[in-house]
Amino acid sequence: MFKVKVYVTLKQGVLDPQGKAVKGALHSMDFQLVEEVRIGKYMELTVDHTENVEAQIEDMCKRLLANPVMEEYSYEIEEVVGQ
Amino acid sequence: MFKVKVYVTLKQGVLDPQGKAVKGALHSMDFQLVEEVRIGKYMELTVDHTENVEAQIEDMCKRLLANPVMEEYSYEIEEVVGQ
Amino acid sequence: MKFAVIVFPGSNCDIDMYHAIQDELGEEVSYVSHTDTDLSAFDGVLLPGGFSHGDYLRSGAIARFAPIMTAVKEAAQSGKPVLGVCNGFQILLETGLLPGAMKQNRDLKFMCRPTKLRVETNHTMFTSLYEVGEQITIPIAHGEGNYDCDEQTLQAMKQHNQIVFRYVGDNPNGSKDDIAGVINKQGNVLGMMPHPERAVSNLLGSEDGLRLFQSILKHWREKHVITS
Amino acid sequence: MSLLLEPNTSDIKDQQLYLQMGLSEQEFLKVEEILGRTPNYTELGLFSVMWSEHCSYKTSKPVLKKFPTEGKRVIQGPGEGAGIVDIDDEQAVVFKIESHNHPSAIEPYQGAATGVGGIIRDVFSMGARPIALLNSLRFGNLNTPRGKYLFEEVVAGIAGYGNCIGIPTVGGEIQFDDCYQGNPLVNAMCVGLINHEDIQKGQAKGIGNTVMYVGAATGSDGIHGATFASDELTEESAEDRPAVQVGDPFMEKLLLEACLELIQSDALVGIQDMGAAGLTSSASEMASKAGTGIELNLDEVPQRELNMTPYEMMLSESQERMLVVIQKGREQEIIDLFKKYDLEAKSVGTVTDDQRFRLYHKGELVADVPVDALAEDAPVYHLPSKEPEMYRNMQNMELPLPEVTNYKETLLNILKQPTIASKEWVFDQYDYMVRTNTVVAPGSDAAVLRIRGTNKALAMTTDCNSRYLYLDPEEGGKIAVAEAARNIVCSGAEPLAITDGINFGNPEKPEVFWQLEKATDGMSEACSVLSTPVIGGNVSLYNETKGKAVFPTPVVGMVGLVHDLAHVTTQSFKQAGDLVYVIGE
Ligand SMILES: Nc1ncnc2c1ncn2[C@@H]1O[C@H](COP(=O)(O)OP(=O)(O)O)[C@@H](O)[C@H]1O
Repeated sequence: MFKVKVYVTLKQGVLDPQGKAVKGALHSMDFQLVEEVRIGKYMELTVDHTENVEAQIEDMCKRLLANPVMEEYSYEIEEVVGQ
Repeated sequence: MFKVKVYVTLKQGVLDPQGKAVKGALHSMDFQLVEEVRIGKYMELTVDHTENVEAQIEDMCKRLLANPVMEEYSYEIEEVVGQ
Repeated sequence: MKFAVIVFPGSNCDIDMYHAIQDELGEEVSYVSHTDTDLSAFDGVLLPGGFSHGDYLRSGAIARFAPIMTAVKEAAQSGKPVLGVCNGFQILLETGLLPGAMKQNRDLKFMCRPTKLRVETNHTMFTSLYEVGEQITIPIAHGEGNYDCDEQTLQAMKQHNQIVFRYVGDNPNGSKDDIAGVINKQGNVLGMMPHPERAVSNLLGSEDGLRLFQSILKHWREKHVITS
Repeated sequence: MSLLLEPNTSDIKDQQLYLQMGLSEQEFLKVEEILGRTPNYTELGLFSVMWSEHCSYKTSKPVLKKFPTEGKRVIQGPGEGAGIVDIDDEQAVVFKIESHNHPSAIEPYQGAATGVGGIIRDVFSMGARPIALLNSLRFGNLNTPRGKYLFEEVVAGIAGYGNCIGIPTVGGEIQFDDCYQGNPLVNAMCVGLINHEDIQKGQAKGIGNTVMYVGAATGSDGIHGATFASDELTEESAEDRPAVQVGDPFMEKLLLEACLELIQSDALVGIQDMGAAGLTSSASEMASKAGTGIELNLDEVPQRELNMTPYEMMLSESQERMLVVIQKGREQEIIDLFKKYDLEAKSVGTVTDDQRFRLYHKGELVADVPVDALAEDAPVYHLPSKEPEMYRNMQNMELPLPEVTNYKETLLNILKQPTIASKEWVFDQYDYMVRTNTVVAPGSDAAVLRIRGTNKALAMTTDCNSRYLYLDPEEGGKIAVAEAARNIVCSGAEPLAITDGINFGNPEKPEVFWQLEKATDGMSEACSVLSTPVIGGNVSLYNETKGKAVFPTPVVGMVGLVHDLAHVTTQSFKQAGDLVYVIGE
């Protein structure tokens, strides 16, 4: 089994309305130290053992998990040992 | 400056309709190897240098970034050197 | 003329679209399931609004992989009119039949209200019965209608007259360049956030949307009906 | 695993575990008497939820009995999922209101959303197509961060669920007052349309028939929700909860469409949604109403988590689930029907002839109780009532007449009150147009929806000014009904009937019980005079924080029939020069 962590973020330069709202909220709570907030998705996938896990994850990200028009992705694959 | 990565996930036992839908979609795309999907949030904060960064981040998570009734959080703080 | 209304799990404006065609336009219309694979019997394809697959992950992201989408692409390639409204527009973006992508509304809230649109071109099969620059009232109802694309795409769209509708006055959702609806280069695939099918009768507040459907019909008649 | 940790019968007695579950000493003794033995942990769970105020109406039954419930158009009064009223042409309107106050105080978005989801299931489980949603909301001070947060999130939750499932939210009302600061009220109402021939009942008839489970899998969310809703909110409430219920409107949309197809099948015997007290209440009520018994094999119940115990499964309030009874031998048809909608239908039990409620788990009988004991035989209390001193004092008070010196300023100040101000910020977030039947949108007196294919329409509204009820519950109760009726009439409709959402404080306090009695007296009188019977409703008591009750808030949801679309009238002035009249005293 693998545990895969996928991070999807908006591309640099794409305005992030949610991030802006959270930054505003943090400032109004007196967390002035926050300069910028960008909000993305974090996905945890539990995946069966297969040969070409990485290629398949890459494929999932490209086709479904991220929208290449405005998002970027990265991932980490961890092998889960035993049970 | 610090770069802070915050991960927010649903607590154990809380239904994740998004994760369920994404798993279904991955299966129908023939990614049968996916056993489970849980979807959370990933936030990147750029934060000014201050003494007690960690305490403040903890505070932000507890009060705003995560909803303690249903979510859990974790974070990593990285110091950004130079520019 | 025969229209298909594509029904995805979670579509909920399918009925509105169906009745707009049947009751107000007076043409033939059928529901077609997302699992079907053939649209050859239809002259026009309508992707309705709603929350396909709950809009989970991103609106339109999962619907895009439905079996019917291959047939939708074929219909688009063959020059048939394809109209995506709201969630239908989002699906067309995810599919790549139209350029750009959709983000959450600027104020992060769902909004439902009548909006004023300006018709930017009437050189399309969807807008020929409107005047250029005409202002029409069509309602919106969406949480993710904040249209975005890169600068290059925007310039190209402007150059090819692909921006069909813009919001007038207050831009409700923060969309780039006030864009409310765009068309593909070939001129037969239109995506728009406002709901013309909700504006086909004065009983419900406006009938400004009806001419959009009438334009499609007119174009089809000119092409297909041989008058003697 | 957790089975082993479950308390046994001597733990239950020695540690008085029933008290934590909301059963009193006497109630526990009564359970022992019914069973002729001490209940095991699972059985105790069944009794504790079914005998909670939320499910049994044990303290409110005596007052609710006074409501007029009959009328020549009433097809189904209180007792089923929702009431039904005839609107001619073999059509009927189905509606009900439901509270989700406590869940919304803990997690406002999901609490409100699942409240909407629950009331929608009540309506489509009658066989009706839901056509509209309304709500009635109460919050504390908008100028506090908590008040603002609750308000924004509740509205977003209502919007999130209704918009996604594609049922227009067409009206409601909102009031702000400090008394709701710790205990907001969130009531949701659903209106549906049905043909007479399609009306369903939630009954488990026909010995040997199959009980099937459809919809979402069961998780450990919302366990003991009904008990929780029947107690005061405390500081610990947040941590108490095992897992917050999360709504999945997409799943419910599929379930709705599938169930509306199912009701056309003659294999269907009965259908009920799993609302409060989930599997326990749906199964036991269906059997009790039909005079039968039910046997469930819990191993067949779809489960979202590993190692769930019978107790957890029976008390879970996971959303988007229904229980249906099917003619024996026709299960496969039903499985295939649901499969079309990507849903699973699973046989989980059988209708029996011995009026027992039996649960099996891993081959063992884990609960065996008389079914009526859970549903019909729940205790009923006639609580003491006492006129509050404050009320008596007020009756002797001189009426203070406010003096207005600057009319413009006073007017502007009134309009600035959040309770009075425009609610556009709220209904802008609701898709009030979807399905294109909304003839009068939010912003007028009542919402009006046309009935496609006819010249008729339905008008609907929710109303209740709880300040009046606080000052005089009886007069205030009348006023609430009368206001709703005025809104319906002003929209061009004939008032048909009401559903009521009773939201009060702790009824064990004689002053609160007195409010409850008086308010329902007033409502009953107004309903009789106006010929608008009560066809269903909901009771939410124990709305208190730190020992202080909310104002008595019996929300009235009224539906009216517009006989001709030409009668539809809206609130706004139409053109300059028109004459303005004031009618009434
Ligand atoms: N929570 C709500 N949801 C939807 N519509 C609402 C809500 N609150 C108020 N409205 C709408 O706003 C309008 C004005 O409401 P309200 O201020 O209660 O007026 P009134 O006192 O005349 O009933 C009504 O059309 C009502 O349906």
